[in-house]
Amino acid sequence: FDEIQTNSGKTLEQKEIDSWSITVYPNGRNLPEGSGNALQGERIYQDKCLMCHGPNGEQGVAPRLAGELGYPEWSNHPLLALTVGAWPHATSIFDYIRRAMPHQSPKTLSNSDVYALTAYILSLNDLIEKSTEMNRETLSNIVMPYKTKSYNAWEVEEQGRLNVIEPPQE
Amino acid sequence: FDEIQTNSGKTLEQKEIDSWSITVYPNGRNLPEGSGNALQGERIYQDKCLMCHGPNGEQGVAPRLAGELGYPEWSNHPLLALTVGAWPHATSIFDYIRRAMPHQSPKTLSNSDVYALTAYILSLNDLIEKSTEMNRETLSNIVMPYKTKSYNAWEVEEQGRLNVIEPPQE
Amino acid sequence: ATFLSVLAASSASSAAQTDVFDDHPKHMKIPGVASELYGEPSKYESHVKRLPEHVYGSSIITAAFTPIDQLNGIITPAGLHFVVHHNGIPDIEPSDHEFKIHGLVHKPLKWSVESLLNYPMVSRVHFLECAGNSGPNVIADAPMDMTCGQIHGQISGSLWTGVPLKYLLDEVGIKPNGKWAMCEGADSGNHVRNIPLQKLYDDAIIALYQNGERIRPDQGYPMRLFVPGYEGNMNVKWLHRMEISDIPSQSKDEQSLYADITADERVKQYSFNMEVKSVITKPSGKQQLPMSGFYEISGFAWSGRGKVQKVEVSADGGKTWALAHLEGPIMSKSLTRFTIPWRWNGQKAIILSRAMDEYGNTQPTRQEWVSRYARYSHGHNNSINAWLVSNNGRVSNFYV
Amino acid sequence: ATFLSVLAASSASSAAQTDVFDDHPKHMKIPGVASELYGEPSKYESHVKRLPEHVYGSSIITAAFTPIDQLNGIITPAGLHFVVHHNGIPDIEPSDHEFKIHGLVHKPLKWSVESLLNYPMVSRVHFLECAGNSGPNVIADAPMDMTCGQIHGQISGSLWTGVPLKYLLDEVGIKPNGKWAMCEGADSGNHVRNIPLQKLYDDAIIALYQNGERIRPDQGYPMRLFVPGYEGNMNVKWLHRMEISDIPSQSKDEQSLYADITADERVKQYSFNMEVKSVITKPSGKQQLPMSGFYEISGFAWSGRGKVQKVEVSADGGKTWALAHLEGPIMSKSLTRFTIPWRWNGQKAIILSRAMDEYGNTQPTRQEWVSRYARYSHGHNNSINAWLVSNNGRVSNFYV
Ligand code: HEC
Ligand code: HEC
Ligand SMILES: [Ca+2]
Ligand SMILES: [Ca+2]
Ligand SMILES: [Ca+2]
Ligand SMILES: [Ca+2]
Ligand SMILES: [Ca+2]
Ligand SMILES: [Ca+2]
Ligand SMILES: [Co+2]
Ligand SMILES: [Co+2]
Repeated sequence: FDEIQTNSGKTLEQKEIDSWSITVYPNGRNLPEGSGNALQGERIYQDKCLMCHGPNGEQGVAPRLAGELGYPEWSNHPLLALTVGAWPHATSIFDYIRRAMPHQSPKTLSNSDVYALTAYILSLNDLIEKSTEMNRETLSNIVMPYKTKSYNAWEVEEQGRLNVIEPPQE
Repeated sequence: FDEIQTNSGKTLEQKEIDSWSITVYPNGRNLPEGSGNALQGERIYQDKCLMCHGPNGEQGVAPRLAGELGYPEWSNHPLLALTVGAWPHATSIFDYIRRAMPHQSPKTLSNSDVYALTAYILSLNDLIEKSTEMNRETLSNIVMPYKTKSYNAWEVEEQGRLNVIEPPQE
Repeated sequence: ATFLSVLAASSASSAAQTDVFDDHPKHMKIPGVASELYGEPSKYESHVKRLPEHVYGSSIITAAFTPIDQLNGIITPAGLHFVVHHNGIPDIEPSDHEFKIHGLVHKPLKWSVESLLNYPMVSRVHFLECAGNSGPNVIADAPMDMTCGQIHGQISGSLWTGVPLKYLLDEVGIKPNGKWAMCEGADSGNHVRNIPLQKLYDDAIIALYQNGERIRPDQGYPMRLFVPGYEGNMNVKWLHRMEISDIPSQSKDEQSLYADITADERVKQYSFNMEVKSVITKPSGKQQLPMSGFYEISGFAWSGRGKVQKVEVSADGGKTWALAHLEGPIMSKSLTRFTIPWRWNGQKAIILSRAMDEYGNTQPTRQEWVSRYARYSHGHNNSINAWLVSNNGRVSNFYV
Repeated sequence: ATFLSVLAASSASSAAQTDVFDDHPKHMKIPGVASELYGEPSKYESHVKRLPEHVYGSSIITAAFTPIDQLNGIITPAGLHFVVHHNGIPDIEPSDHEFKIHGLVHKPLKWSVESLLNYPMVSRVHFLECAGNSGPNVIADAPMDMTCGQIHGQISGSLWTGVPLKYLLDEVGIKPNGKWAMCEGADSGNHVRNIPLQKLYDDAIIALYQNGERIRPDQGYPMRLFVPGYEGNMNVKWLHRMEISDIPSQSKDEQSLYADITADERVKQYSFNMEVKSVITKPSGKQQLPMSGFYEISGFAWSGRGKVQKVEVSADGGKTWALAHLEGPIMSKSLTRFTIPWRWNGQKAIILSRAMDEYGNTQPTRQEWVSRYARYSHGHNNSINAWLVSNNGRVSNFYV
């Protein structure tokens, strides 16, 4: 009988890694080629998003894409008190639309479509002009207004440790 | 908050007890009125039991009602190595037939039918004559051949205690 | 508007899809389905079912074993708990069922299901094992090529929750000569087992819940007796009546089916405890090791008398033994999972397990066990089990 | 011959029935039915179902709560385990699924489902709680009249069995700057949560079995991540990929839905632990005590940080407290059932429970909790819960 040291994993080739690697990081790592602006995004939005997210990213049944935190005038649903306008990271908008939207037919948008939709949402939040091109470079430079108002409880409150409080003595 | 002492049981009247009390004890306690002999039993048996238990209580698909312990010539099924002939208590035959047989239509026999069928099974095992009447009195006096070859492991091996071996010290 | 209404329109959406998703399977592109209100296993696991057995060719007596080789852990899903029914599963409306205690008591009483549901309860993880479990391995002269579930599948583990009998016995008040309880079910055969009051006072419960939910019809709905560590047949399902007595009533099952016949053909009645035992579920009968290399040997041990103390495993037919890891919590009269890492070198190997309980009880060898009982007697087999791994990785039942 | 063939003939049997069976119900006279190969609950319990919730009116997002007021013990049957799916339940053929680790590792690797099933496993009883559980009680200004399951039913308990992540992380070899794992599901939204490697090395598993059987599609079949004590959303279902990184990827759910908004409107991200909490399930909202008298107060407590140390119960609105009995086994990051006997005098009563974990953490009052967060923020509510028993025995949700 042996110590436990497993070894049945099979090599994962770089080609495979590339085909699965859709996750974008807040420093812009892994953002793909492509680009788009809010004017282009607005047209796609009206075609594929407005039915759920509402005009200008508000008043839909789906989450609010614009505005500030807090109940909007038209709803007192706690989930609609939240808004993409308060997301700390702009890259997360791109990442999420690419993998998950439109809700009922995800992964059907081109990378440039996703840049354009991200640009549109940023413009709805008055963060960029409608004509500003979003791409790998420009998107990673966007600083979201709630960035400075967000904090990482794992690091701040837990000091990046599993247990801040020492386990009691037996 | 209180100690646990429950008290929501409702009184069970004697009349109700009587209506549920079908259990017969090996000393004859609770055997009902009625009587029957093996000649009568044989007729009922042929009508209602033979199809499963076979002629003379053997060679059916259902348990053997006669003979000694051990594989019979006609089967090597371990359940058919057992036999009512080796039951330590005759009252158990009455008790079981009354509550559970015939298998597919239990509780359809009169008490006298059950006495007669019990008499028939006893006669198949050469324990009584075909004409001997079984009733409350006579049935409780039957001594089964395996009575002396049976023992109660709870009393003999466990000394009537939950744990013969003392629990180990912590 | 709900999304239901826009679904049709939107599925005719753009096809200008980017290359990166080409290799992604369909299930990552099409939204999944909604949850069921009472969920079910995957359709890809539909082979994991109880294993039905036929007894006397009866369509009324039904038995079905747990496929323990397909499972892991120490809990059996209720839907796969082994069952043995001598008179089928009755359909009992809770309002049509009462629990009654009479006989040698001061106040005969009855309780509705509803009222017991408001009673104080305990929850305990316990195994339940049929006295006939593992019978094939003592009956058959040569090992039969069957799965672990087919041979040893009359064992299951559950969290049982219910009312301790002691409260109800105190409520009726037992007379001094009361020693036994005749426990009767409300099935069509009025199944009866006699149980010493000592046991009922110790740790028996009227079980109302299994694994969190109300017990199911095939486990005794609306209530069953649970006597931890005792043979399965004593855990009377559909329990409706207890008659307190000075002597046992000597029920049908106590005469033969659940008595053991000794080597000298004596009828050993009332051996209640399921003794210490263990079985390796992985790898086990009819399984196939894909290639030589690192594996985990895994199984469970239990004892009707208390906690499992240790389990040893041999991979060389019993020449050398190593202590297995016991996966906690180690609970009294409960399945206890054991595991041990093993490197299979691609050669013939014979794997065995043997357990010891907290009282020092151990498992006999098959030979020892068989010498004690009549050749056809097969209840309470707790002897050591073995599996043969052939050099092509085929696993089969084996006698050491 | 089997009995099937004689059934028809024999049911035309004698009618000379003895009087003693007159009062016996039908189910004691007619043989019952055979066992199902995969059993189901009683039809008389068909009201015990998951409680569905609608989110954004989406037919794809599905949530359904556990009816914890109808259950007992500390295990939830898999069929009633609460669920929250942002993209529905995908239909995944095991042969169509691999688990992959890449990123800051020495050897990127992948495993088939089959190969992980042969890996060493552990089995642990743990709770799983949605961060949004008990939300209604902080969102609503006045207590809503709902059942315990409707308010607090996003908590369930199971035995989870699977492969410790640490073996797989050691197999790939983590590079020195690897600190986080981006964990991705194979659902249509590729759900992502980022988790510190410390946690994955500590006690995380790739869960392959729940309550003994293979996990079901609605729990992540063929595999899910299980991070004991962490908020439900992090236990990524249908897990197919981990990318080891120096920083978290900041996924959608980490931006808003599973972040808490503080009273001063800061976005508190990455608060993983579900803190110590307790809830009385019996009696609870919308139940009815039939009459004054003896009852058991019963519920469960848990802490995402470790074991439950003690639970206190008050029946006078919090003026006096008594220590409840903890029904063992008391396991780390597991539901722990507590009970306490109670005599209800038929007058208005307010019952509360409060738990402390082994680290001394306690539950805040509702008022304390609400003061910390923005009015609409409702994740991670672990404040003390209360039920009002009116003088006619009606139980309802209450704020102290
Ligand atoms: C059929 C309805 C529907 C359509 C069409 C739709 N969405 Fe969504 N969207 C949703 C729902 C529902 C959510 C919330 C998902 C969740 O909580 O997991 C969501 C979430 C989002 C979010 C994240 C918001 C948050 O706070 O969680 C973004 C960004 C978004 N959608 C963008 C888009 C874009 C861009 C499109 C069009 C390309 C689109 N959506 C089309 C329903 C829809
Ligand atoms: C349709 C088949 C069938 C019929 C008809 C039937 N039996 Fe049985 N009998 C069985 C089966 C099956 C068992 C075993 C029951 C069990 O194991 O729980 C049995 C068991 C018994 C036993 C107990 C034997 C033992 O060792 O367990 C007796 C005694 C008995 N039957 C007597 C009778 C009598 C008397 C009749 C007719 C009035 C009868 N049976 C009709 C099938 C039948
Ligand atoms: Ca269904
Ligand atoms: Ca009725
Ligand atoms: Ca036997
Ligand atoms: Ca079915
Ligand atoms: Ca496929
Ligand atoms: Ca929140
Ligand atoms: Co068959
Ligand atoms: Co609805």
